Amino acid sequence: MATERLLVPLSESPTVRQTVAYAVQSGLEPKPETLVCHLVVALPYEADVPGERESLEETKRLLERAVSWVNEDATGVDTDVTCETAVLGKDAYLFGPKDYAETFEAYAAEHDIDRLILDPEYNPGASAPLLQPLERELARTDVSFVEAPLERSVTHERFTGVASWSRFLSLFVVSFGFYLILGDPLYWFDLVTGTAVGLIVAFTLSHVTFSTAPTLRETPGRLLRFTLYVPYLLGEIIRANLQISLVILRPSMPINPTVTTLRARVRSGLPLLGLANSITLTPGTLTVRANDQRLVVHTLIDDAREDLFEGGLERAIRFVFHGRRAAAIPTPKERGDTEILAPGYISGSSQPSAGAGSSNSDPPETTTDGADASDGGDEA
Amino acid sequence: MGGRYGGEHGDTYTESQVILTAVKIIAPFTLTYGMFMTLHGADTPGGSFQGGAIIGVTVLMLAFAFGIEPTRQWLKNSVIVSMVGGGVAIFIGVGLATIALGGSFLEYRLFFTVLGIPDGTKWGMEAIEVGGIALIVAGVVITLFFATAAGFTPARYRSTPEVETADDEVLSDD
Amino acid sequence: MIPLDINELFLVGAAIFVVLAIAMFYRAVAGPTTQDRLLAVNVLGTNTVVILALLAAGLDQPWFLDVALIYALLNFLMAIAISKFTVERGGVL
Amino acid sequence: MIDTLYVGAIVVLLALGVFFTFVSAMGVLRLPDVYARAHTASQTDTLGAGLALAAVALALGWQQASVYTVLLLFFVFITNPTAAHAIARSAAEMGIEPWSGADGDPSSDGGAVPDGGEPIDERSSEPGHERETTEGSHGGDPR
Repeated sequence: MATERLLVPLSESPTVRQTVAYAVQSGLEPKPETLVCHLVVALPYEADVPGERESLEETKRLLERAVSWVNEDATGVDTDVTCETAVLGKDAYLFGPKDYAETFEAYAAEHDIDRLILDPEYNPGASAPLLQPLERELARTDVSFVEAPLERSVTHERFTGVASWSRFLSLFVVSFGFYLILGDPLYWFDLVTGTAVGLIVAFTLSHVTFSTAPTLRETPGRLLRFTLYVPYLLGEIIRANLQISLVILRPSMPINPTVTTLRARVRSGLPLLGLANSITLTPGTLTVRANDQRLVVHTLIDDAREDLFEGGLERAIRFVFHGRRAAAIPTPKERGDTEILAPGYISGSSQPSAGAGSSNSDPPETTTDGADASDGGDEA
Repeated sequence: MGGRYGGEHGDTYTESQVILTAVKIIAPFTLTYGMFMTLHGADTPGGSFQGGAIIGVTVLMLAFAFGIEPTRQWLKNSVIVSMVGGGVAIFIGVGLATIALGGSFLEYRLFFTVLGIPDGTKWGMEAIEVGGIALIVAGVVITLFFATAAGFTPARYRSTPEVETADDEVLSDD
Repeated sequence: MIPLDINELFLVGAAIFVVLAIAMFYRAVAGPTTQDRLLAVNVLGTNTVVILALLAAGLDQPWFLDVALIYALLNFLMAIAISKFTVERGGVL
Repeated sequence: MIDTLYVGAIVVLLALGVFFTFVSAMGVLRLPDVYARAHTASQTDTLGAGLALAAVALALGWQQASVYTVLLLFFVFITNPTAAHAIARSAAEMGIEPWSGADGDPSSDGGAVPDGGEPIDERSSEPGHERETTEGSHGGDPR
């Protein structure tokens, strides 16, 4: 009957409250003398975007709330319940599920954690579904973890939440507007059915489309800046297209394909899509992987590679999403966020069991380390 | 539950964020467009068959991007069944209504001549288009897809008994 | 100025696009990898969409555009579906 | 005058569209490996399609159909690079090496790509995976 120590990673999810409640309840079950709840928030790598301080503030608020929840749930219990809070990942870069799992493992080892309680809707800012891969990664570590057995029906409650109204409304407006563009805005039938369709679409997809709720403060500015971005992108596309056309139509076809990585300083989700698709749309560069901020880009000619390393598109994307202040960053080349990969990279990293690639597993390792080191120096 | 890509080397296989986000953005538009086409099936050559197909394809697209199992959880079986069932019910209902009004099956004209609804033909056809065809097509497309996908579900994703039997059949063949 | 019929122009454009699309069949057949074929079929699909749009303008049949939109959607779906399927060999699919 | 300009714009757009699609076709036929082909397939082709669609939209003028054309244009511009990314990613996941230019004739079909069918065979006959699946299915088997 010693001390029971629980690790509860928190995120702004619809089930975070229930997860905390379950953690306290299950922690009290073996009737320990003291129960220590380690409430941690793992911050995804957000680059040096202007909103970072705000997200840190939000994190603190979330932790405060969670502590109050624990105290609430632990009232009238003999056991001595204490809380420890921590923000993880400030000094490390959390990219994929593996990084999260390793961070939790390190924390658990350090604080002698008995169990990890996982929120079934755990989603720390990344837009990709993290839970299943995270579970798989955690299963590989020594940490024993439990997924809080909550009713999944809570997903329906999302629609009534205050935070969801903005998503619901904006998707309704988008859908309704699109419907009227397709149809005739003056015909009453289209207005009625358009409303119905907009409601259906907003109801079914509002939590699918928006991973973060749009806000009145930021979204209009982004849309405006996006309209400025489109002509720039078009210009880039046409310029690069002419370059590549000249190369392809020349009989000797002087191409020099290389695989490069680029650690882009944009948020995951929509900014990443924008950057990856812009890179792909610009001839000569093709995004092969974009799992996290680390893009693997295949470049066809040297000029295109130089353009990519100059980071014009990345800067433009940062301008679109965070305004002009965020756009003024050094080029990826200056930051040391670029790397030309040796041949054999692809089979070496993606197919560990393929045999052919196993001898080549070194280059990606060194690549990551080198980029990490220079990155860290840059931040400090 | 080690993933297939889970060696010591790489990260676990995750869905591509680019594809995921692109699908997220496109989905509302295709769904709206599908419903638009369905509702205007009677007066444009688009037809509600295509409309239903687009609605079904939207769900398929989400399933490809997010993974089959999460989508299956999101879209309950009962929803699909009620889609198809409701579609058939509306189709037959409109048909029988015209018989009840003293005509033959699906004789929309009677909505106008007997009940005096203006544009009766159009509304009758509309009902058939929306309910009868689009719902059925969308439901069948989704059902077929999930049924086919269930046959290939590997053991670790097994959740329901039906899936399990389908799984065994497929695997015992090889 | 020679009187130029825009509709004819679009039909000629559509014809050229058809020829270019046929060239894609070579890649679709020759391979050598699944992805090459998929790529070729994807380009073929994009060309088909353009051909449909050109025909819509050339033959003055605006409803071809509906078909083109659906075709574009299915083309996209096919690309992500097959590329996902080849990677996971039915794993998650 | 305006008419000539209008027709001229359409002709230019259409011609450019045809030109870029031609380049794209040449690229898909000539380039050495799947990644390089994806460059022209996704991008040059997107621009070609975009210009041709713009010509159509211009010709249709201010009516409902041109709205559809513009939608089609946007749709192609979003989906084409995504599809190319999906294809390139699947090629990378299957372990297809990019052609590095070190050997071989660029205009030959295979380039440095190992035999195309090989990765698939390797994957499906990969012992660990095979065992996992069969064990799983028979473990749950009541027989």
